[in-house]
Amino acid sequence: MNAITPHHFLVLAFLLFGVGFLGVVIRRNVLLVLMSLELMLNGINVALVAFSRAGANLDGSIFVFFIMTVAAAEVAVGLALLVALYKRRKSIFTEDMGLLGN
Amino acid sequence: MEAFVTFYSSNDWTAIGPEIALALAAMTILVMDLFGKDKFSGRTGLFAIAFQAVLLVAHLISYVSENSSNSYFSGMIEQSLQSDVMRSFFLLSSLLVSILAHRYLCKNRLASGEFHHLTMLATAGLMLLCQSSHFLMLFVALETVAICFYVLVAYNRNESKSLEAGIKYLLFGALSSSLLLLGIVLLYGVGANPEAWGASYPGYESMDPLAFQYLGNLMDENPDNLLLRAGVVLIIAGIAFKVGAAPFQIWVPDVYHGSPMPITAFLAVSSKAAGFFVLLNLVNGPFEGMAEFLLPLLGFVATFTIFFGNLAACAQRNLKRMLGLSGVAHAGYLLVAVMASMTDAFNGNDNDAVWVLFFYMFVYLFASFCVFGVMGLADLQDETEHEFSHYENLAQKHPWMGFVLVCGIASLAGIPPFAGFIAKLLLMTVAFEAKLYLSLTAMVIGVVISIYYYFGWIREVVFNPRPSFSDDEPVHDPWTKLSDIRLLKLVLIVFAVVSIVFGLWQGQIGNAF
Amino acid sequence: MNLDQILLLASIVVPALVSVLLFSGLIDKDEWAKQLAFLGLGFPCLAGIVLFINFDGATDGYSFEFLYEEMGLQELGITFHLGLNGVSSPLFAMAGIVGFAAGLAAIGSGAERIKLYLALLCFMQSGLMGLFASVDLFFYYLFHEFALIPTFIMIGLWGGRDRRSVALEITIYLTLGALVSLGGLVALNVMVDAEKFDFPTLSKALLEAGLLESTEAKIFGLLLLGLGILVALFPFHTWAARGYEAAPTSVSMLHAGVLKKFGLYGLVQIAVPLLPAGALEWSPWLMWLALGNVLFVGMVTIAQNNLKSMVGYGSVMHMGYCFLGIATISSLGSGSAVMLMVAHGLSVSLMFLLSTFIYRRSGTFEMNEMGGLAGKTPVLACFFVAASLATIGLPGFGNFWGEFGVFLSLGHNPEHRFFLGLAALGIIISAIFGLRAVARIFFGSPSESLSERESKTPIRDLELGEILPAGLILAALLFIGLWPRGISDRINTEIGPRYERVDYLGLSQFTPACCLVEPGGEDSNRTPPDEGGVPVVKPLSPPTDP
Amino acid sequence: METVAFSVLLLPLLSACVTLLFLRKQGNVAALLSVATAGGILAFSLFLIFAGEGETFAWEATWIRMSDWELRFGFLVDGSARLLLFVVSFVGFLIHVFSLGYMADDEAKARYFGGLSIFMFSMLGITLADNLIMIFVFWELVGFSSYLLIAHYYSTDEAAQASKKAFIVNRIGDFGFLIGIVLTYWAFDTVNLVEIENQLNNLFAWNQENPQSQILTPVTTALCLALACGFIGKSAQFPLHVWLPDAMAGPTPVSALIHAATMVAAGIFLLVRIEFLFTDHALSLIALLGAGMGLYAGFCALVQRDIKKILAYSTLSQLGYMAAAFGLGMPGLAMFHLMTHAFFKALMFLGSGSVIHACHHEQDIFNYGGLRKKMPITAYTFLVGVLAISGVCFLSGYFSKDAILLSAYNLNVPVFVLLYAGAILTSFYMFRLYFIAFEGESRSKYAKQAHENSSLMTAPLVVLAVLSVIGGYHAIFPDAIVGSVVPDLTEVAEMDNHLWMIVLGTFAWIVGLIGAKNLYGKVGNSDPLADKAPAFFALCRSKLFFDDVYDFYVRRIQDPFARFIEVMEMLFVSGLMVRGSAGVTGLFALLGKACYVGKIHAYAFWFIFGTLGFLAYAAGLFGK
Amino acid sequence: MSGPDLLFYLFAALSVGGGLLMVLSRHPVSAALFMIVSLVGVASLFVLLDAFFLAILQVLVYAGAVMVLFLFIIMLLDVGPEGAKASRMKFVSGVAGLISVGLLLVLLLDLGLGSMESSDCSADDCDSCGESAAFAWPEIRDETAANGSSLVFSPSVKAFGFGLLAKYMLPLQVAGFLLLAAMVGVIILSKKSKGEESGLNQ
Repeated sequence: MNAITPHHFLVLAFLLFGVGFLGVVIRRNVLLVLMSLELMLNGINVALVAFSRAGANLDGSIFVFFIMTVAAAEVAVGLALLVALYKRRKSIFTEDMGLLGN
Repeated sequence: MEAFVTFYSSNDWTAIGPEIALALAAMTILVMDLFGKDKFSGRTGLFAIAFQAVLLVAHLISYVSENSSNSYFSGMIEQSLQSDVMRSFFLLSSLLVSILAHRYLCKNRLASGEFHHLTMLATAGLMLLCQSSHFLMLFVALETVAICFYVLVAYNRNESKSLEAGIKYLLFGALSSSLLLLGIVLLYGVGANPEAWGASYPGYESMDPLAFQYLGNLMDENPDNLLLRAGVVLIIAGIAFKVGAAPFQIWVPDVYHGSPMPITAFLAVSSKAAGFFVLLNLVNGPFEGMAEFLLPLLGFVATFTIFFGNLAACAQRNLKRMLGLSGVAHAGYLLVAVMASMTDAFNGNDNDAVWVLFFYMFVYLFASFCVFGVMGLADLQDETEHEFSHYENLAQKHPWMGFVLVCGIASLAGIPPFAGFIAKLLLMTVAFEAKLYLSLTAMVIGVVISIYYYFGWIREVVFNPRPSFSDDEPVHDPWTKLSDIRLLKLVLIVFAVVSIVFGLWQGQIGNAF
Repeated sequence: MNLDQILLLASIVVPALVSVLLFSGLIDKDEWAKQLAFLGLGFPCLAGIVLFINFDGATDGYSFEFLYEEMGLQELGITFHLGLNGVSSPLFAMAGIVGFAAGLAAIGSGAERIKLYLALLCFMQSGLMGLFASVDLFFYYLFHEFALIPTFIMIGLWGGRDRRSVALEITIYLTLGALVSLGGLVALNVMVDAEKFDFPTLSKALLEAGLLESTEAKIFGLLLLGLGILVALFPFHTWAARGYEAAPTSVSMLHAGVLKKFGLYGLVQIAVPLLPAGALEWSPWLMWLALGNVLFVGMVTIAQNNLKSMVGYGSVMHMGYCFLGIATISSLGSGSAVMLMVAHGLSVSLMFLLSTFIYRRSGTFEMNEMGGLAGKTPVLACFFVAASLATIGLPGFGNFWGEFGVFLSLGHNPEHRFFLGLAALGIIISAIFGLRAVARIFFGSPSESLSERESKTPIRDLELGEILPAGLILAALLFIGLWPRGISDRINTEIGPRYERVDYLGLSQFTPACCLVEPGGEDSNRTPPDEGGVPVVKPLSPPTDP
Repeated sequence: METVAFSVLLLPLLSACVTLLFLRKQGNVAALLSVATAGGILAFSLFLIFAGEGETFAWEATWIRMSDWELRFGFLVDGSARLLLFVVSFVGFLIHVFSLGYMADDEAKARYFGGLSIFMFSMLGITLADNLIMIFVFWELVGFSSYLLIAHYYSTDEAAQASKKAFIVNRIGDFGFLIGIVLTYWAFDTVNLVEIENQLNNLFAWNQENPQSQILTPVTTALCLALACGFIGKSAQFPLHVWLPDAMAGPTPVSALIHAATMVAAGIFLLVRIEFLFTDHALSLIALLGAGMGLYAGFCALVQRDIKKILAYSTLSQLGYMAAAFGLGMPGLAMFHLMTHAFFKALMFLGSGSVIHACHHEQDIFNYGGLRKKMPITAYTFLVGVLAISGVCFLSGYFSKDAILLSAYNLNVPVFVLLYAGAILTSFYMFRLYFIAFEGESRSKYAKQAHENSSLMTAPLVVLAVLSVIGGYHAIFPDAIVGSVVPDLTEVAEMDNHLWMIVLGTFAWIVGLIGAKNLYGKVGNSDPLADKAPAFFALCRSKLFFDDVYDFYVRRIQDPFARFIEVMEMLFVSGLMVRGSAGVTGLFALLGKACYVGKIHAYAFWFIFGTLGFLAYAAGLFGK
Repeated sequence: MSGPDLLFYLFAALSVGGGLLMVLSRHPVSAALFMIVSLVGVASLFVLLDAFFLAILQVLVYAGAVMVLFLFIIMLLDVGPEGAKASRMKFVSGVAGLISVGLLLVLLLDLGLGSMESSDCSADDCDSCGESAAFAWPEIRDETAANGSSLVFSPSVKAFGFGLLAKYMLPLQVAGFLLLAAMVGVIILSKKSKGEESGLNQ
């Protein structure tokens, strides 16, 4: 693997991050917004691992570990919130979350 | 493996005694709830209040003795006098949050144990956050705080508004933390292998690429590396979300609006203060080499924040939103102090700007809790909709509460003889010495604009109410049951008095500047 | 700590204590509250007069100094430092007198919630006394704010028409001015890195290491803008008339009479002597704006029908003279400005007081609906005629000396003579509106509204309780008018040494008119002629720096 | 010496204070007190006049000291001051006595006499002052006291308006005076008259000694004209004369004292005091002004019906004579005429006062008639006054007036022509007044039942009549009084064609007498001149539209302009500047509020744009 | 182009494509499945980078636990596809989102590659400018070692363990508390309590 440089991984990471961001921006289903956030984190993970590999340094990989933990926790809380809200509103679409505003 | 003994050796758990104590107490509370009969009795709350009070006193005693800067846990955290001050700050504010929350929870019949559990965990996280000198530690602590806050904001789950606020806070929190994370990762990438990214640092192999110190040196070496710059601005963006600085301030009013009153106060005081302290640490630590690159950016952000917050607050009728926006404006003022601390006028160990920042944050804490405390006493049909009209003539109905509220507002507005004035004066002085004339102008104009809404509120509280023409049905008076608040009333009055005394006489504290 | 220092300190502390007592609600009877307020407001008056008399006219610098270091913020050089000098002691006494008169008016007025009213008044009074008594610039500003905030509250609570909006507007406007001037003070503090933040230290530091002229100009500009807003300099004057029209009497008296002098006091005491180069930079602008005060606002005043707003606009107009005097950048101008400040403070507060008395009798402020009041109330008529003539600047009242000094100082610099010509028109303008008011209110035949009002309740002349405050102020005015030395000597002791540099700079701008020389040369201050026989220009005395 | 001066000055002030403070209710006591004061003043000032043995005496004490401007409170009693002092105290005393009778049944006696005392105080102040600023101070004070006294009958709108007008018009004059003083101070570095004179003399001496290096004098025509503005305002010269006729709304003795004898003459006194400052241009200008005034006022007086107004206009014309005399460089003549004029004009005013008093405040001369039989003393003394003013030979008026005419004839012919025409007019309208008022038969019931007044009022008339007969022989006065005017008089006496002038003068008053006799010998209730020459009558009636012009200015220009300025302020300063900025702020506030739509997507866009901005900054798209 | 390169491109395409489809697919279930695809792609990229342990974690935690949780919630709430309502707004926001995200990517790439250019041109041998194949991945030794304050990269799980328990002890504990907080939060948010009756009836 000598034609592939960290830059390729960086570009790939940016692409994943961007795609996730796109999802956050355009999807109106909160579930999918959460998934897109996960996708962004995955992009970051890719970059992190690539860097740690390129720098022969383990800290990055360990960081990935923590990121996964945090992501899982966030998702759990988010889904719980979502369910609680769904019980009241019977909807998980963002345009229905307009109680707070102005 | 002997290679790791160095790491073990620096794990000194006593260094983070208060945090550990908080965590253990948090779990104790859970256990109490587990075996308690009635979940809604305030036992846990009282326990939490008492414990935190004791802890605060103990910590105050402890840190006044030693103030040397030293790092533990193989560079994860680094303690200094400043971080100790911040720790006491967080302890104090969480104590107050617990006091406010006690009445709130009893009134709304919400489970009290978990609330205090999460509050204390969040506080512990904040305390670690402000000591962390390693990006991994910073990230983990930040996320701990964030997760606790997600839950706390949505804590009043009988209210859809509260839940919605929780969702919003969670989504944007996650978004901003992923931005922060991307920034960290970029820094890590350059740090782990500088040559690959156009940077250079001799002997980088033996350095921890996530430690503040190494990254600081790296940036000093090559301040105009594009990837480093990208990482730095992304990290700043992530923190700007925490402190509610434009253009990432947009979530503030909604979340403040929906969340329970004590948590609004907690967000307004602790989370913002934490963000500012982290920012301060970063721009004076790792990002020091990039000061002249960051200053214009921060200047723009500060100006934009001040104007946006004040102007948007002028048009608000809902007091919680208005306070949120005024908090945004205050974030702008504090950013000016942060900028001042970066300039050449203030490099060195005894950084006056930093102490001015601390003074301002403490004053802000006192004033905010005066205001939020009194607001929390009002019982409206809808907890979240505080209108100006609800405060009509409060000064005549309950002179003491009116006094406290006016003191708080005036201190926020920075009117002498209240402490807020001194804080703003110091801020102006510092900004002058740092030659930040543009931001200073913005600040002055912002303060003048802010007088509009603050004074409008005071007018409602103090001046005669306008004649109410709807006399067919009696308007609901939210100030009827203020009987069962002995302790709270006392605390609030003490705060009001404190914010007056600081305005008139700073004594030794003043000499710190 | 001798008696005088105690008096000085007490004149600030006593009203504050009284106001705290009244706030705390320990006093339940209104009568006691009134007597307490009488004490709390009478004491500063007494102290002011005593200190004014005790003030040694020979020594320059500060007397009765009182210093407390441990306020905190020593890093910024801020200390609690009281004292009086030649400029501040007349103003201090004036503040005491006007405050006492305002207090008497308030006690006499049947305002509801009188206790709170008196408490706020006492608070304001302590701020006013402190403002003129403080040597430290920070406390000079802080006391000003102490006096300012009760103003807002009292306007908001006891004000007249649309008091809520007026209170809001005046609050925002004045806060802007206060903040800008605070910025100027902070700039001064930062730029001149003196170890203390009071007048003597600053001036010493500036003498040793002066600032760049551009810096001086910037700081002076800030101070001028901020203080100008607070004194209602021409484009920023609109708050004044509205505020005074809406405010209750005592507040208008204290604010227009005393509190407004804060800005001019700052200019005379701080800005001009400390930053003469900057002042020189700005003096043309200031001249024009002050001219706007005199002429523009003067014309507006002529057009007024409401007595109170006429008085308000008139006070704004006369501020223009003070500004002109200051703008001449000369000791004569500034000294006369101080004199005018004292006299104007007395006369304008007297005008407000009397307009309220008139209101109590005629039930309106509209001058068209009054008329022929003199027949019913001769004493009131006498007072009002005296007050308005004092405002017009009739000799025998203090205002005359101030205005005349200002005109005199304007005549010195040939470039200022243009302004002299225009500004002197003001004496005609003020005569027009002053005498019009007298004629409309008191002369002529009684208006039908007045007579039908009298048919209900007989209109009585001033009672003793009303004559007392008015007479007090009038006596002070007459004292200044008949024996101006009593004040001018005290002013000289401070203005003389403090303005050496200023005069030097100001004189160096032009060659004064040549003054002729007797060959006998019997008077000494002129040098004898040289052989060429060209008349000797009066030499510019260069400042004698220590 | 200065104690005497002080007591002269402070005595009236004291009595005024006492009156206004304590005697407001007891009018009679106040009256007596004030008359006694006048007597005291007379005594003291006579002492002051004669004790000085003729040479000037000055005394000073510092009054105010502001940086290096020092004003000293000082007295300067020289010849002209003595003259005026004599006139003021003497005539003032007589008029006080007269007032006792005239104001006997006035309810506001105290105010009246208090005002008189204040007036005496300030008038004496002008007389004794030794520097310009002091003169200015008392100058304003006489204006104030005249304001008070004109407004004595304040309940009548006429009085209210007249008092206001008098004060304001005087203020206009003082405006110039003030500027003149300031310029003088900076030109000479002092305002003391003596010092200024010394400086000027030194200067001229210097210029004569070495003509090669001339020093140009700091005195300019502008300077002395500015100072002369004070004179123009105070002694009601063109164009500020409009206030004097209206000022007749006050009580008649006040008109006699203030608006005929003393205050208006103070303007002339001022000119005489600063005479050394004047340049030739200024002098000739003043001469022309005065002469023109003499003629113009005559025409105006020709058609008046109000007896006091007629006298007022004649006062104007006589003041014009004095101004002309001064302008001809004969200040002594001016002072001399001032004195004689004070006598006969006071006499006539008091006479008119007694007539008015007798006729229940009826002032229209066409409602009088035949008063000579009813009140002979008044009539004859009045006749003496008429003869004197119209310059009948060997009466007081003859000497002063013909001296002026003669000098004008020799020095400046156009001035002479104007003055001579004025003289003819003077005798004409004076005799007109006399014939209409005192001859013929009574034309109103008041006039029918009129009767002679008490001796309190007639005694001053007699005294003044005697004086206006013999007052012209300056030899009879002690040199201490008229010493200052003698040089000019002798100079005139040495001029030629006296005889010619006697003829002309006699011709003048005889023409006037005959014209008045056969025009007004027997009149009805209407002015025969109106039927004979209506156009001329209307023209004179209109007083050349001066009042209309002023009225037009006030109504149509000043007030609308003031209102316009007020609107400008409403619109721009308080509207556009204050409200405008507030409005803009509010607009932005609404804008900021509108950002909070509450939609997650909209908020997400804030995040993405923020990130874009930050990254763009990092990429250096914003410069750097 | 050798095999690993091909693999890289394959897996990259897999992950990005999966992500894109997830973002664009209308039905949540299919979106979740696409998400799993992209996650697996990422995992295999980890394998390419010799981070075997992380790859395992990725598959277990993400593809396993998290996505199953997602799917479970989707089933629980049986959310259908996003309705076509507010389609215009959706379209506008979609376009705006595309544009802005495109800009974001352009900026990020510009920053990343810009740094690369500066790197090559800052290097001494300018012949290597342009072609970035000059990068040599450091060879890895299968042993756990620490170099100074930094840990040496190694694919072995042992290194992870040491790193976590030695150097990152404190963060590990904190993460534990983080999970505790999350758990408590989830419970408090979703369990029925007596307090809820008061809230439900509105």
